[in-house]
Amino acid sequence: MPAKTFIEAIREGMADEMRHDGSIIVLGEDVGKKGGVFLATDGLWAEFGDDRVIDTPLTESQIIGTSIGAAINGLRPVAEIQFADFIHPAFNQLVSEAARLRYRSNNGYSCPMVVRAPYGGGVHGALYHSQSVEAFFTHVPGLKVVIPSTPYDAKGLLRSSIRDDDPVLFFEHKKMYRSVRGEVPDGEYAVPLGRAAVTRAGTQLTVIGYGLMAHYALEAAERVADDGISAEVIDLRTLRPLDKESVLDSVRKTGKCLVVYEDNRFGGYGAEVAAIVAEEAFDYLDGPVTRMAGPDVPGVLQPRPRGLVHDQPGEDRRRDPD
Amino acid sequence: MPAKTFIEAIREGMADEMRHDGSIIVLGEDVGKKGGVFLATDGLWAEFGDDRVIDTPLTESQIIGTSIGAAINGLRPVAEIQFADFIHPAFNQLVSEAARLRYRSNNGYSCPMVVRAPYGGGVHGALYHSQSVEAFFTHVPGLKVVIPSTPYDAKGLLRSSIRDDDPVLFFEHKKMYRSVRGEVPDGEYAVPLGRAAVTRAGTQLTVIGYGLMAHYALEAAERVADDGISAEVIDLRTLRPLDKESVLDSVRKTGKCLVVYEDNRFGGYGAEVAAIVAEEAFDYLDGPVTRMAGPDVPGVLQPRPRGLVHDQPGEDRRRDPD
Amino acid sequence: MAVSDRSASHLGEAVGLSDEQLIEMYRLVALTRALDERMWVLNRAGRIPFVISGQGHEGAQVAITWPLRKQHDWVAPFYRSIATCLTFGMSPRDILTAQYATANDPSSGGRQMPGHYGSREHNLVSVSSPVATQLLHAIGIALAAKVRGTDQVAMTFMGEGSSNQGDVHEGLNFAAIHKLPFVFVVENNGYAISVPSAKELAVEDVASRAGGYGMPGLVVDGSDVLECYRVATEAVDRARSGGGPTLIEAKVTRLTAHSSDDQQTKYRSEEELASEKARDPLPRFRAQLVDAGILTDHVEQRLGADIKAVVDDATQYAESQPDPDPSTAMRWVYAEEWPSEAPPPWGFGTAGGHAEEH
Amino acid sequence: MAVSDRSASHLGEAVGLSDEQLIEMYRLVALTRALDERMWVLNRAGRIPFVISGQGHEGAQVAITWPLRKQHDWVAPFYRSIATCLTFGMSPRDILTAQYATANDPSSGGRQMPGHYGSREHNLVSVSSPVATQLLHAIGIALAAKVRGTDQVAMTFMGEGSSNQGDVHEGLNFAAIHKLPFVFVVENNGYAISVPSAKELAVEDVASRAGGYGMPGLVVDGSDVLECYRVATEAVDRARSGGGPTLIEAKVTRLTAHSSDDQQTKYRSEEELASEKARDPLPRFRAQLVDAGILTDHVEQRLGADIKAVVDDATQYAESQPDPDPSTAMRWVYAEEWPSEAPPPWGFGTAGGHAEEH
Ligand SMILES: Cc1ncc(C[n+]2csc(CCOP(=O)(O)OP(=O)(O)O)c2C)c(N)n1
Ligand SMILES: Cc1ncc(C[n+]2csc(CCOP(=O)(O)OP(=O)(O)O)c2C)c(N)n1
Ligand SMILES: [Mg+2]
Ligand SMILES: [Mg+2]
Repeated sequence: MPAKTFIEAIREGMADEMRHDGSIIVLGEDVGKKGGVFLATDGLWAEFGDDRVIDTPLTESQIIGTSIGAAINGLRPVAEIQFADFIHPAFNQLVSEAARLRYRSNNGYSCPMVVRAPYGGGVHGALYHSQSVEAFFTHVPGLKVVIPSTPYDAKGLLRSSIRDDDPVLFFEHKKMYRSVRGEVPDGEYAVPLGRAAVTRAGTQLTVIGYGLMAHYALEAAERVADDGISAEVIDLRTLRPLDKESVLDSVRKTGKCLVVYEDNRFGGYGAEVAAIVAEEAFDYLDGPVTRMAGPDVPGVLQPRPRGLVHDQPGEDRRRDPD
Repeated sequence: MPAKTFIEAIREGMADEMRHDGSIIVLGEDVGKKGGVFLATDGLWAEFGDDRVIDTPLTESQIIGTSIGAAINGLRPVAEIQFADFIHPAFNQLVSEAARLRYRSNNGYSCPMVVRAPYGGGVHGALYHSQSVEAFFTHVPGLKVVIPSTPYDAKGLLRSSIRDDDPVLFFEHKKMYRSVRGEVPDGEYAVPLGRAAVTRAGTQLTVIGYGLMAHYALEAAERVADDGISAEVIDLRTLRPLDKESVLDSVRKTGKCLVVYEDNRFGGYGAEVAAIVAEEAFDYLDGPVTRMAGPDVPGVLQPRPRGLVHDQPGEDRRRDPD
Repeated sequence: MAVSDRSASHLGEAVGLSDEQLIEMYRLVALTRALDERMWVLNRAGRIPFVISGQGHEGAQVAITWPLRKQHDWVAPFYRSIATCLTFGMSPRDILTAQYATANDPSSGGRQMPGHYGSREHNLVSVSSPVATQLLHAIGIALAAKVRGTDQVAMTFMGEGSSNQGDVHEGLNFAAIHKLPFVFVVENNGYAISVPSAKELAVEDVASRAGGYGMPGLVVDGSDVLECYRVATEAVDRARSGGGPTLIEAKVTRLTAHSSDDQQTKYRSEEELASEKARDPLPRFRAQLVDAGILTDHVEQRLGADIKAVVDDATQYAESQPDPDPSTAMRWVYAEEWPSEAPPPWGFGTAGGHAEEH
Repeated sequence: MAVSDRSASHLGEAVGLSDEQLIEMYRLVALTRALDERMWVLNRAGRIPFVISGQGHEGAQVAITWPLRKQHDWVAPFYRSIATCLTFGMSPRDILTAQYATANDPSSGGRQMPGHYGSREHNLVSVSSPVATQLLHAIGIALAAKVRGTDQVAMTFMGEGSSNQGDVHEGLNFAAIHKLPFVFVVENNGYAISVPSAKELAVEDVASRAGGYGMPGLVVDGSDVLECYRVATEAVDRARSGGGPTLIEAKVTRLTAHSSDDQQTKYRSEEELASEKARDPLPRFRAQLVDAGILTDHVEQRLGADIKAVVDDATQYAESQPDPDPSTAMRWVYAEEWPSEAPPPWGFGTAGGHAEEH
C-alpha cells in the first residue's frame, strides 16, 4: 500500500467519492483555484469545475445553510470551514437546522452533508487558530462527529461520512496534515462510523484519545511500557455516536482509565467519556477515571520542556529559526 | 419578607441595579414597551426611558456584539435573548469575543455584561422553545454561567452578575417564572457567584441539580426520605465557576452521587460534574456516580404518568383543556 | 358573465389569468382566512394551545405563491405561511393536524409547536423557529437546482423584522453572485412582535436593500392581490430563465396580535388597529372580483358553503386523529435505515442505526 | 517653499490641512510601508513567524483615521490596520513587539498571533481573528458614546470580503436606526485571500449597500490620500454632529500575498500583479507633495533617515524584549481583582478570583 500524508488521504477521499457520485459538491472559502489554505482540496476544482467546487464568499453561516438546502434538493455537499475556530458563525445553522431537520420533520427530510474543518493546536495558532471545538457538537443530537487520526482512517471515515444520510462534522487535526503518514489502499474501502479502534493492546490501564491525542497516547504507552506498565490505547475515531462498548470492554479488563483530550478540560468531550466509564464500569475500576486535557484558557497551551508554554507563534521561531 | 415570584425577583433585581448605577442599560427584542415576551422587563422602559431600555431589531448577534462594545465604552449592558434557543446566532460573539476579550488583550480590556435568557422545558415549547443551552457555554473559559432556582437567589445572583466585571450568562427557567414563589428581602443583598447551596442536608446520597431540577431533586429527596433514605441536595446556582468544594465535601460524606440535569444527557453539563466527582472523590464512593438527564433527542421529553412523553403543545391541552 | 364561461374577464386578461383561476385564488384567500379564524376559536376553546396567524397576509401569499409549479418548485415558508402552504398543495386537514399535533400531522408528526409547517410531498421545507434560517435553505435548494439543471425555482418568505438577520445578508449575496433561481419574499407588516418598523430598520423599504446585492427589489401593496401576482410572475420567470434572484416586499397588515400569547393593545393604539382594517386584502379582492362580474352571488354562496364544509371537516378530522405514540419520540434523530441505496459491499451501513447512547 | 513655513500650500488649503500635516501624513504612509517591508524581511529571516501586511492600504488608512481625535474617539481595527494603528497613536515598537509576541507587547502581551493589534491606552479595540465581529463592537462603543453623551466617534475597518458577514448587516442596520456616531470603512482590495471580488459579491461597490440601511455610502480611490481624507472628515463630522453613520469604501490594492502563508501567483496573473503596482498610494502621494513643493529633497531625506532609524529601533527593541513568562499564561481569563470599585459591603467580590477548575 502506498504511504500517504494525512491530508493526501483526505484529498483523495474527496476526489474518489466525487468521481463515484456526481451529486457531491465541495464548497468553502478558497477551496477552488487555491485548493484551500491547507491544500486539502487542491486539484478538485481543476478536475470537477466551477459547479462542483465552489469558492464561497467569506460567510460561514451561508456555507452551512446553503449546504443544508443543497442536501434537501439532492446534492451531497462537503463543506469546508477554513479553520474550526470559524465554525461559530454557523453554529445556529448547524445546531438548530442541520441537526434537527430529520427529527422535526418526522423523517420527512434529511440532510446528508459533511462539514470538514481543521482543528487543534501545536501550529502556533494561538487563540483563534488552534481550537478544539468538538465538544460543542458532540453534545447535539442529530449531528455525528468524526475525528480520524491516521491517513487510512481519514480516507475511510470520510467516505463513510459522505455516504451517511445525516450531517457529519469531520474534524482534521491540522498539525497532522503533513506530519502524519500512513498506508492508504488504492481501492474502495470504508471505515464505519461509530467504531473505535484498539490501537494497542494492554492489560493494566486504558488510555482513550482521538485525533492527535491518539498518537500521543500511543507514544506515552510505549514509554511507560519500559517501566513495566501495560497500557491499552483506544482511538475513538467517531465521537458521536460513541463506541461505548469498546471503551467499556477495555476498562472492564484493565480496571483503570485515562481520558486524553486537547480541548479545554472543563466540559470537554472527555468529560462525557469519563462520566460514562465512571458510571458503567464502576465495579471494575480500581482507581479513579482520570482526565488529561488542555487547561481552561482560550487558545492552546502546549507542554514544552520548561513546562506549559503558551502556544503562540513568535516564541518558537525565535528559539529555532527554522 | 415579601413573597415574590421568580420573575418578579428578576425584574426587581434589574430595576434596583439600574437605579443604583446609571451605566446599566437593558437591551433586547421587545424589552421596551411590551416589557419582554415574559414581562421580565415590564416597567423598565417607563421608568428608565429609551436610552437605557432599548428595543433592538430581531438580531441576536447584534444584541451581543453591541453589548460588548457598549461594555468596552463604559456601560454595563444587560442583554435579553428572548429564548435561550435563539442565542445560537450570537454564539460567535459570545464565544470568540465576549469570552476572550480580557484574555486576548492581556487584561487590557474587559467586558462586563450580563446575558439573560429563559431556558428549559415543561411549557410545551417543543424543539425550539424548551432547550437547555448551558453546556455550550459552561465549556468556555472566560464566560461565567449562572442558573438560579429561587426568587431570593435570582435577585441576589443577578445583582452579583451585573456588578461582575466579566460576561455572565444568566439562564432563567421559564417554567419557574410564575410557578415558583419565595421570599425576597427589600434591601440590598447579593448572592455571590461561584457558591453552591446545600438546600437539604442528608447522609446517604448527594443529589446535585440546578434550575428547575434543583426543585425536583428536593421533591425527590423528600419522597425517598419516607423510605428511610437520607439524601443531601445541592443546588449549584453558579455552573461556571463550579463550586467544586461544596460538591466534593458532600460526596465525600455521603459516598453516593446523582447528578440531575434537564439538558440532553450526552455531553451535558452534568457530565463534567460527574467526571469531577468520579475522579476526585473516588476513594469515598461506594457506588457509581449516576446521572439523570434528558434523552438525546432535540427538544424536551417530559416525564408524564404514562412514561416519557414528548413535550409538545397539542397533546396536553386536549387532555386537559385548561 | 357566467363563471363556467372559460373566457377571461377584462380583469383576468390584464394579468393573464382565467376567471376560474381568479376565483380559485379568491377561494384560497377566503379559505385561509376562515381556517385561521377557526384556529383562534379552537385556541380560545382550549382545544389547541397556540396560534400564530396569517390574517392580513393571505392575499400576498396566495398571489405570490401562485406562479410556482407545484411539486416541482420549492418553497421555504415561515410561521405565517398558511395561505402559501395551501396554495402550494397542503390541505386544511394538513394545517389543522399541525395545530393539534396529531400523529399523522404531515409537518412534523406532532413534534413541533403549531405553526411549524412543512411537507416533503409538496416541496415545502420544514419550518423551524429561529427566524430567517430558511432563506439559506431555499438558496441551497436553488443552487442544487442550478447544478443539477432541474429547472426548479426556490422561494422563501419571512417578515421584515426577520430580514435583518445576518443570514439574510449572507444568503442574498450568495444568490446574486450565482444568479440562482430564487425569489425572496418579505411580508412587511410593520411589526416584529411589538417592535415597530422604525426601530427595526431606518429605511422605508426592505426592498431598497436588493440593489446592494445586485438583484431587483420590488415593493408591492400586499392587499392588491393581482399586483402581487404580476410581480411574482415576473420574478419567477426571471429566476427560471437564468435571470437570477429577485426580492419582493409585500406591504401587508397584521390583523391579529403577534400570536395567541401576545396582547397587542399594549403597543398598538385602538386607532391604529382600526385603520389597519382598511388594508385587509380579502374585502378588497372580493370587491374587485365582484366589480368585474366574476364573483357573482351564486359563486360566492357556493364558495362560502364549500369553505365552511372544508374547515369543519378539517377541524373534525384533526380532533379525531390520535396523538403521537410516546414511544416514537426517540425516533428519527438519525436515519434508521439506508434510504438512498443498498449498503455498499464493504458494509458501511452506518445508518443501520447508531443506537443512541443513553 | 520651506516646510518650516507654517503657511499652507494650495494643495493643503484645498483640503484644510497645513503643510506640516501633509508631511506628517506622508511620513505615516512611508513609515508604515517601511515597517511592513521590515516585517517581511524578518519573516524570511526566520525571526517572526507570520506576516499579514497592509501594503497598498496605507494611504487610505492614514487619511481616513486622521480626522479622529486620539485618545478620545475609538477605532476597531483589523489585521491590515498597521497604518491606522500608527496614525491613532501606537508606535512602531508597539507594532513589532506584537510581531515578536513579547511579554510587553501592548496588543496582547504576546498571547495572540502577529497582526492582532489593540491598545487600551489608545482606544484601539483588540483585534480577534473571526472577521467582521469588530463592527458590532465599534457600534456598541458608539451606542455608549450616545447614551453617555461623550461626543465620541467610533470607526471600524475591514476588507470587502469580510463585509459580507452577517454581523455587518445586523450592525449597520442598528447603527442607522439609532443614528450612531459611527463610520464603517471597507478597504476593498478585490480579494478575500484567493477569492476575487466577482465571487465575493455581485455588485461593484460595497458602498452601494449603505442606502439600504439608511446611511450614505461613499466610494473613494484609496490611492488618493487627500480624497480619502476629505471623505473621512465629512463622515466623522457627520457622526459627531448627530447626523448618523457613514459607509466609506476605499478601493485599494493588495500589493503582497494575503499573508506570509499565501502564494498569490496561484490565483493572480503576473500581468495583474504588475498592473496593480500603479495603484500604490505611496508614490502617488509622494508625487503630489513633490509637485506641490511640499516634499522637498531636503524634507524627504530627513524623513527617510528618520523612518529608517525608527524602524531599526523598533526591530532592535522588539528583538531584545523578553518572552512572556509561561506562568502568566493562565492569567486574565477572568478579572483577578475588583477593578471598578471596592467590593461592596455584602462582599460579593466575585472577582476575588474564581480559581479556575483544573
Ligand atoms: C432567531 C430568533 N429570535 C427571536 C425569535 C422570536 N420571534 C418569533 S417571531 C418574532 C418577530 C418576527 O417579526 P417579523 O419578522 O417582522 O415577522 P412577523 O411576525 O411580523 O410576521 C420574534 C422576535 C425567533 N423566532 N427567532
Ligand atoms: C469568520 C472567519 N472566516 C474565515 C477567516 C479566514 N480569513 C482570514 S482573512 C480572510 C480573507 C479576508 O478578506 P477581506 O475581508 O477582503 O480582507 P483582506 O484580507 O482582503 O484585506 C479569511 C477568509 C477568518 N479570519 N474569519
Ligand atoms: Mg413583521
Ligand atoms: Mg479583500
